[in-house]
Amino acid sequence: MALLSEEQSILKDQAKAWASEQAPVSAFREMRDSGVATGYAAPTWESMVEMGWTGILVPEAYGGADLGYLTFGVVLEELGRQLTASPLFASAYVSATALRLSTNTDAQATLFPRLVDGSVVATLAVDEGPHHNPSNLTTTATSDGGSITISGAKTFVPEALGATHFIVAATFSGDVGLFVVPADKAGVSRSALALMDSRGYGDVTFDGVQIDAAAHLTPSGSGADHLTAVLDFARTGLTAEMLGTGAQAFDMTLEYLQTRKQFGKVIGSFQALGHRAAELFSAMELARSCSEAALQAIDADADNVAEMASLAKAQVGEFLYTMSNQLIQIHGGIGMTDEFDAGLYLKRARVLDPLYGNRGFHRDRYARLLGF
Amino acid sequence: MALLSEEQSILKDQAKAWASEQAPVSAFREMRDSGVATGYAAPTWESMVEMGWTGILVPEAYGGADLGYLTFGVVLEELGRQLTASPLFASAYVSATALRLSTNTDAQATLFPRLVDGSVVATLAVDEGPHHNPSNLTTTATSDGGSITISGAKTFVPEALGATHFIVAATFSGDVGLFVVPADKAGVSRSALALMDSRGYGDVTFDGVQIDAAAHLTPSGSGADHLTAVLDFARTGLTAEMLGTGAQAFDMTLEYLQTRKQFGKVIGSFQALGHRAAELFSAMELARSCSEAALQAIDADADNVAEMASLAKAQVGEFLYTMSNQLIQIHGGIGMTDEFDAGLYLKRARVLDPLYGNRGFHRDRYARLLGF
Amino acid sequence: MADLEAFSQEVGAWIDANFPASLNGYEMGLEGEVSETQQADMELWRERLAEKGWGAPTWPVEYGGAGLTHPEAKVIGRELGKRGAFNPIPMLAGMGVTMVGPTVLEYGTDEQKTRHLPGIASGEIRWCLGLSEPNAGSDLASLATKADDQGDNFVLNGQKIWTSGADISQWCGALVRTDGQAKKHDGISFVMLPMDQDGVETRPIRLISGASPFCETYFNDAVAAKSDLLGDLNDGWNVIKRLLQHERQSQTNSRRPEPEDVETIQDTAKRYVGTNADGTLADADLRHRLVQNIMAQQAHSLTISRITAEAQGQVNVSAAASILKNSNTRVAQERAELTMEIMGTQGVGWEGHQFKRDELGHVRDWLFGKAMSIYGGSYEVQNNIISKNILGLPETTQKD
Amino acid sequence: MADLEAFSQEVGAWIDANFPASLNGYEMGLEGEVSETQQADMELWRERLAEKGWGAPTWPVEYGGAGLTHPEAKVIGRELGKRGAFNPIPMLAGMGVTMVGPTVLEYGTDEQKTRHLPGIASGEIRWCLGLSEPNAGSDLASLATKADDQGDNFVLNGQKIWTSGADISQWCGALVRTDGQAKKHDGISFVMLPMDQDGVETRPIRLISGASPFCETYFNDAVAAKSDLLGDLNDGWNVIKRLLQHERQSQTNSRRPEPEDVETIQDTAKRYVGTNADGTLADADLRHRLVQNIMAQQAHSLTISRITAEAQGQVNVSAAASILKNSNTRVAQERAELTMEIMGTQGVGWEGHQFKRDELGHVRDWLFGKAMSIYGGSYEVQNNIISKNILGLPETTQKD
Repeated sequence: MALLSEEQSILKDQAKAWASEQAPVSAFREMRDSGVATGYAAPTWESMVEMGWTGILVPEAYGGADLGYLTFGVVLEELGRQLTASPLFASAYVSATALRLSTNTDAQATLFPRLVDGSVVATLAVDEGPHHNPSNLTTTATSDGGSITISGAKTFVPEALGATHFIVAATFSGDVGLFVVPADKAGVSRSALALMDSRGYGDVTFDGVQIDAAAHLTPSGSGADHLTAVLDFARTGLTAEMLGTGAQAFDMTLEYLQTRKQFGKVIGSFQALGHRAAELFSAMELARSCSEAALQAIDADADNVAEMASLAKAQVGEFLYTMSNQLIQIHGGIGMTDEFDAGLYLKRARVLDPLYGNRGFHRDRYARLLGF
Repeated sequence: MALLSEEQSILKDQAKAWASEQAPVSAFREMRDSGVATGYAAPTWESMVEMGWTGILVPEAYGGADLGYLTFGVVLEELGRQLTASPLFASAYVSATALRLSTNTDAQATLFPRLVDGSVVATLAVDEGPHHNPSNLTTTATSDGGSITISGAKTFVPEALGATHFIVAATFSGDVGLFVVPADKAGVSRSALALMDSRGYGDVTFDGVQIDAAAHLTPSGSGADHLTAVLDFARTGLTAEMLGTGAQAFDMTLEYLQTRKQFGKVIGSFQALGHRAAELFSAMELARSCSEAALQAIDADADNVAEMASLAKAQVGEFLYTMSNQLIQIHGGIGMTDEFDAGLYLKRARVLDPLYGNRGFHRDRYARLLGF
Repeated sequence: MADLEAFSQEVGAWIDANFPASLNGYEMGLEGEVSETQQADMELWRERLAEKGWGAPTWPVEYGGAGLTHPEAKVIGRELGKRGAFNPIPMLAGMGVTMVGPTVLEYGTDEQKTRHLPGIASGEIRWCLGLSEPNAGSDLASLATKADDQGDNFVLNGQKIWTSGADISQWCGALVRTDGQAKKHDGISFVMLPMDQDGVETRPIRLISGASPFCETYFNDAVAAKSDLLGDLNDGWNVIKRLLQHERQSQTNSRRPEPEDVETIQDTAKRYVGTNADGTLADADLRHRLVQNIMAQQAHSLTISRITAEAQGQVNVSAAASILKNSNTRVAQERAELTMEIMGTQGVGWEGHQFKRDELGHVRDWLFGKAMSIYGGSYEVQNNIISKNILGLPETTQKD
Repeated sequence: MADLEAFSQEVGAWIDANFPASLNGYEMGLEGEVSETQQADMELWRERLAEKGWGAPTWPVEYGGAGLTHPEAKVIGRELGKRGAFNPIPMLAGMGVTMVGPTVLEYGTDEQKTRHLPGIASGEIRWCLGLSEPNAGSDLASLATKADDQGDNFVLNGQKIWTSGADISQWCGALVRTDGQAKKHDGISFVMLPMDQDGVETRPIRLISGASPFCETYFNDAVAAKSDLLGDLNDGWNVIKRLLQHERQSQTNSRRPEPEDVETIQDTAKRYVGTNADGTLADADLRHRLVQNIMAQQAHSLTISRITAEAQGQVNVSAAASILKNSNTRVAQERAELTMEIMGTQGVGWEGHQFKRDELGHVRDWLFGKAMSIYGGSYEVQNNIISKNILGLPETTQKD
């Protein structure tokens, strides 16, 4: 871990204790098997609101604690370890970021407090096809002076089923805009998208939805830059969760290597497996450095957030890809059973990879950002 | 090995015995240290001519044995094992191929017998810059009716210093042509190109060289197709030599694993090294299949020679790349010394990779050939 | 060869005359609607094949086979394939035709052969195998299921896992410990027992990919007659080694060539990802990894061909089996990952109308395929075998 | 901090006053013309530094150091760097300042410290280390060089290898076996001996990359005084473990930041390979591998920063050293391979006018870099350490 402040350390301990006791992977499994429509257990979310995690990124003026992105990452990592399902990331991280980076102070004043108290659950709706491609949006926003009309279809929207508001990315008079659309507006329809990680994704259609001009989050400045920044912050936060998921997979594997016996020895004493564990551990440490440095770059308002976000998403993604496969492989037969947790981690890993751009997307983007 | 005919088996045994006794790697080292200008020892070459290897690809009508490409591959593999330096590949394989695929029967009648008796040593001159790029030649051939004028600069020409004739690839009236240019023609100049594998490469410049129109090897048909076929045959043959080089590196490594002791055990008993040897052996077997199948495709006049050539060059290249690195790594300190042979294999491996296109070139080409 | 050609024609004519028309295009093992006619015809077809002895054509006639040579047996397979027909018996017999039967032929008494083989050859008796245990995975010989000698019978207690088809099989071949004092490889026997008895309980295993043919099988005072001991007492390790060779043999032989009309992975990629103006895949990073996988697939196929040719048509699996198994695993698992990546979010669905059948199917196949590097000798065990048996390196960490 | 700032100014002023102008821009260790003035000034500069005790600034003043704190020593390095000046003493002393000296400070008697340390701190005495042997590579403790007790002296017989600078050193620290009966780690001692004696012969080793600083060193009845035994008799293994920690420490600290005006590898690639219309590298396959290497390099650098920050500025190399060494090796060796591939045939030259100096230099660096994964604990040994010491997995195959 990066050198944490005392505040961050306390929060980390709190998140670790809470997640492993109140929202462990067994709770996620229960939620999955019971088929909760929203893809998360309501009490889990209520506890998070109560603990104030929804305010980590919200300015103090709006009732938040304004603790920064590395701090939020500390929490996300612990949730990633337990596969805790909740709209915390979509609403209190991604949507709060969209508001933070907005020039629309009215929207901030209206929405920030409700994000904090949990009465608004917001989520970003950006993807439109099977591959992340935010520079080619087909959803349109058109203005007739007073109000704005949104039309288009979004897919792979996280927490779409539990959301009260969508933050919709759409083309807008030669630029791009982010628009806050209440889920209960006429013309908004959503349907569950059952992915293998059993969360509350959805397809969301906007059929000529009329919203107030005040819902436009980038009334001034470049909307495309706004969207890019929101995505980069989102990618970076996601790597903290992915790192936690991979770290837990590593810990499970290490414990198995230390206890499972074959041929009269614990299997971790076989050099080929011992070296594999060493390689995985090294990869994890290297990936962690990228994730934390990217979060710190945001907090420091650095000018290389885009590079760092792509670096982290690609490197953490590669670690999680390899780690989730080795989680199954080293556990052998037991790892193949649904009763054991390994499959849950593998499935989660493969859904988080394409979210906001997969490893290949970010390698390509990183190279472009470096000018080659 | 592929299932060999009796003839091929006998030739393999002959080549193996001759190379390991008469032209072993120690002879190559001696040649290197003595600084022979041509990059090969004359007696080595004379023995090869005597054994009839220069006629393996030459039709019987012109004094050859016409034994085919798989047969030549069998010999090249054994030479690759010992790093035997000679113009056999450049002259009796690549240049003989250029003649075989030529529609110019006069040139065949003149040159084939002299290739067989060793009085002509020919070599293909194609590359012009640091990267293999045969579809963008700058060397030009222009006809004024009776004779042809060649102008341009070639580099990375194998056996350029010992060659009596160059087979020059040049643009020619909207197409490409291959032209036989005697090395002693006015306007031809060559200089040694000292690469790290210590062979007789050269830069060759053609400064308005006048040759007879009869020197044009593709007077009819597509010259570009002719050049592509010659290159594909050359690439395929090269993989046989590369495979031999890699196979010898594997054998050296395996022997070291079986005999070198550390921590009271032979190092091959350490599972991490045992598994690495297993992976290298598997990679070698898979690469061998590609090389042999590509040679067989040529012999069978198959329509997928281009695909097979790129497959083999990429796969054998990848094996040799990994194997040559592991040769050093597994030998440890001793592998780093010039006194030991490992470095000779590593250096040879890295020069053969770019010859006629490196691994990346052939992966890209293979994908294009498969339509993606 | 002339004889084989005559035989081909004979076989072809028989199939034309006997293969029920309703089964044309039917694919065994795939889900889907089966009509009553088809069901009846399937049974009819099984009976006809069994009557010819073609369920296990190389077995002696007296045990339900047809006494044919291997080349002749191949002819039958080829002629069936040509006509879109198939042989349902190996699938109906579970582990019977491919593994149990050949081992009984080799190690069984005449009485055992007469009693067990015909039911397998006709496809009427399905067999499963009780080998692995929760604490004996790659280290099979450390198995703990005990068989106590009680006069005419052994009484079995213990748990088996990964018993494929245990819940629908009539018989089971089980590896049990008959001498707890001997060294671990020396106290093992191979017994056969009926599944329909009080002492046997099966519980299907749900995998990460969903439902599966695998079961946990519990023996609580399950009874195996001593007359169903296969091979000598405490010699079960040799029996099982042979049986596992039959397994590898059958895996090598059962490779069904890919139908030519299946979309290539590069075409799938172009469909989901798109192309540049020059026809290359729009995602260059993906393209780089894709071409490597296709090349590796080619190298694998060419290696099978080469090894077959080297052996002059006689596939000697033992030498190359480990190399090929690992190579096949690498290629297939990587290909499944690439296909998932190609499909993007369409490739990570679990259920629902938004996904095509092949998209959902691919997710399950990808997950199930993770077992390829685990079962039948894990990837690591194969590398141990290559290192030790092929390369002659000493193995400090493992007994065989 | 205020004190350090004052110290900085003091140091800066002293350097401005004392650093000879002729040495501006001179780079130690690089080949090239050295004028007579430069040579004389180099000696002058060494003397001035030695007088201040800045050759080994943290050592006690009585032993030739300046008795400074580590932060103060860092200030000196920084102030030198700012002015394009340098400290030649650590290089002149060979293994003296970085490894032998700190170990003598810890294990040596007062008499040994007085006798050996000042010559090191002044850069007048160069030290080499005789550790590895032809049959003791990664398994250093299996060394065979014998030291026989002959009254006041040990008499040494045996062969050392990879003794860097042995041919130009005045003294050597050698690991020798003083008890052939004890367990292998328990019969080893660390002795110091002068190189200029009949019993010592050195032979430079030619590497695959060409000439090298390494030697084979032969001891034929070479003499080491008993007063030059460092640490207790037969306790040499503990001495050497400490010494090797100093080695790792110095490797971590001596990382020179890359000058900013060096061309990036991606710019080199664009220069040799060209670009597409959209500015991307023309060779997409290469680009894919290049970006992975650059990312890995970034991850490595960020990990160094993170670990330094976590330790609150105190670099605790022991925990992370193995991870960082392997990661550095992977990145650097892959980068060297990629650079070679980028340069194409210009990247595989050995000598001659067709190649630029940096092209030929790169080939030698690439070859020499193959040693990175071998020396100082091979790649495999580092993975053993991570597996055992960090992850707590049992190690069946190696003693420490």
